[in-house]
Amino acid sequence: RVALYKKMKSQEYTVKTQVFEGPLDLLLSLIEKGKLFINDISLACVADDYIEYINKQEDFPMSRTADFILIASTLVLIKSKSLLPTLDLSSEEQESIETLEKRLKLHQMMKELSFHISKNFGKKIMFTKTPSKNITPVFSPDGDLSVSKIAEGIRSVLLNLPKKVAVIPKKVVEKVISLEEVMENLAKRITKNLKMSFKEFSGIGKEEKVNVIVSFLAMLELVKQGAISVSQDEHFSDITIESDNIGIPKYD
Amino acid sequence: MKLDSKIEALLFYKGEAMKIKELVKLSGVDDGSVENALLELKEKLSERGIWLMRKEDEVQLATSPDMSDIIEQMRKDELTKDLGKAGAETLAIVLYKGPVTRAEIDYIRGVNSTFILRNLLIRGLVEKISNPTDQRSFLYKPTMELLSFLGISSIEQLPEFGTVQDELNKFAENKSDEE
Amino acid sequence: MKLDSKIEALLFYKGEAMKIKELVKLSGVDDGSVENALLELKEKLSERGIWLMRKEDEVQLATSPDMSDIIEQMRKDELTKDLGKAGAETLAIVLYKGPVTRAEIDYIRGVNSTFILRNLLIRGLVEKISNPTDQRSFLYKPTMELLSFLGISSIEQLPEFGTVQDELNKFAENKSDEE
Repeated sequence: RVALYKKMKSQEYTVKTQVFEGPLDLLLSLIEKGKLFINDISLACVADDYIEYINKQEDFPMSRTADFILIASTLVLIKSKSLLPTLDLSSEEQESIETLEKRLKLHQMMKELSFHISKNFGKKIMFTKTPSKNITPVFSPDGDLSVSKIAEGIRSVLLNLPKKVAVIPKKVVEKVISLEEVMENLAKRITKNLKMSFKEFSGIGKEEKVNVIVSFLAMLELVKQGAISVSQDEHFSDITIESDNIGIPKYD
Repeated sequence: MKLDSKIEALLFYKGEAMKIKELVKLSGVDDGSVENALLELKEKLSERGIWLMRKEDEVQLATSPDMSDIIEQMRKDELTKDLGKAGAETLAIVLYKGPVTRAEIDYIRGVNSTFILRNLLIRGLVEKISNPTDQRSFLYKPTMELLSFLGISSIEQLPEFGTVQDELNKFAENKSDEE
Repeated sequence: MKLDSKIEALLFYKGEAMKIKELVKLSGVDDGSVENALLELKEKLSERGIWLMRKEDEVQLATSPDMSDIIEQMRKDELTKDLGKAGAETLAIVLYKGPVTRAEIDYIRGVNSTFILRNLLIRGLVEKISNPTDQRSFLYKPTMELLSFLGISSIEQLPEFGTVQDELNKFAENKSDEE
């Protein structure tokens, strides 16, 4: 898994310069670039790259950011669970992970099928008969055609015109708020689980919550890789991070 | 594909009489081969619902004469069926915004209007005229019969004519912004 | 005249898609006879220049896909053949999984599909029908026009159609995941 993770890191640059249509598109391309299958392990592998990508995007429209962040919260859950197998997930959290995997698989399937569509579309067209040019029209209104029927028709047309201004739906705003909660809650639980604080390292209180989580996951990853060692004197006190060659890792 | 099948497809697509020399040109073979293929096609169609008709140097596919009653019935159905919501909407756009292209109608309704316009044309409710600004497209406008049936002597008498015009024009302007 | 020939004539005259129940009504026989006649007609046309296309409860006659190039030469207008990535993806979902709601399309694509669906509706490649289980939403499904552009006479002819259906059914077993 560590090897995969490193491999993903090397793909980072190409991913960052690409434009993605949506979060699933981004996630799938990260997985496919690493030649991985869609499962919790590969999702954990690409979580950091995914989050880094959205952090780097400055001019996302609000509604799209929400879509990207929502998926990020699930990825963080997956990654936390993979690094900390003792972390308990609620049934709702478990379900959100399964749903993401399922959506991603469907997305991948439809994307592959869409290549057939692009390839065949307009290549061998089956044409219908050209409508006859010399049909003599016979004036035939239907029974209830009237000015009021026409007025009704035009009202229905006007009512169905697409609205030009894209207002951020309330649901999206709610989703972003709930993400905040997810992050906060998760931070508390991880801290408790390891019985330590990572205040200084992560800049808790100063940084965005999502960054705090990312920092924490990064630190755990480095511990796993044996690059650093950490120690903690008592519960909820700060952690000391030690390393011979890299010192304190700098994550944004 | 065999030549007689090729010719069948060409005649079907065209839906009206074609010169034999046009068939020769399109199929890229000589006159004799086309003549033979036409004989073969006539033979193959002899027991079917479609016939091959020939008049001098022109050929055409047509429904067989025994079918005239049932086709008359079908035509009657086309002329009398309920216009429905799609019909009322399309007719309303032609009335309020005509002369108007099919593309504009489609854009305003957000769906394709090809088939409903075809029906409105054969029912004499709308007519199409050539588009002075684009040779390839047509403009649709209400027929005189429709206006007199509705009892309006000028389009401006339609309910809320001014406001509807404004809204439709505003929408059409947004279109050019988007593109 | 035999029923399959009658139906052929009706479809030829109409020149566009017809509902099977319309054929039943016009020919004055029962559904089963029309279904059998359609099978017979399809069989008879199998080696011809004209094919029978079918989509759910609709049928139409169209030229064989092999005639595509030659007929395009006959046409004066240029056909729009560009779908774009979003268009192709949305069509794949509508074709392999349809009828689907916009919410389901968004769920699979991970982005809002309002604009692309509107575009496909205007082009006549998808159609929307009201959703029997939810009055406020619509179901999107492929049109006969879409099958024509893909050169297939029925949806089952799509590449990998059967296997994809099996896989989708497997997914649908935990349907409760979908919101």
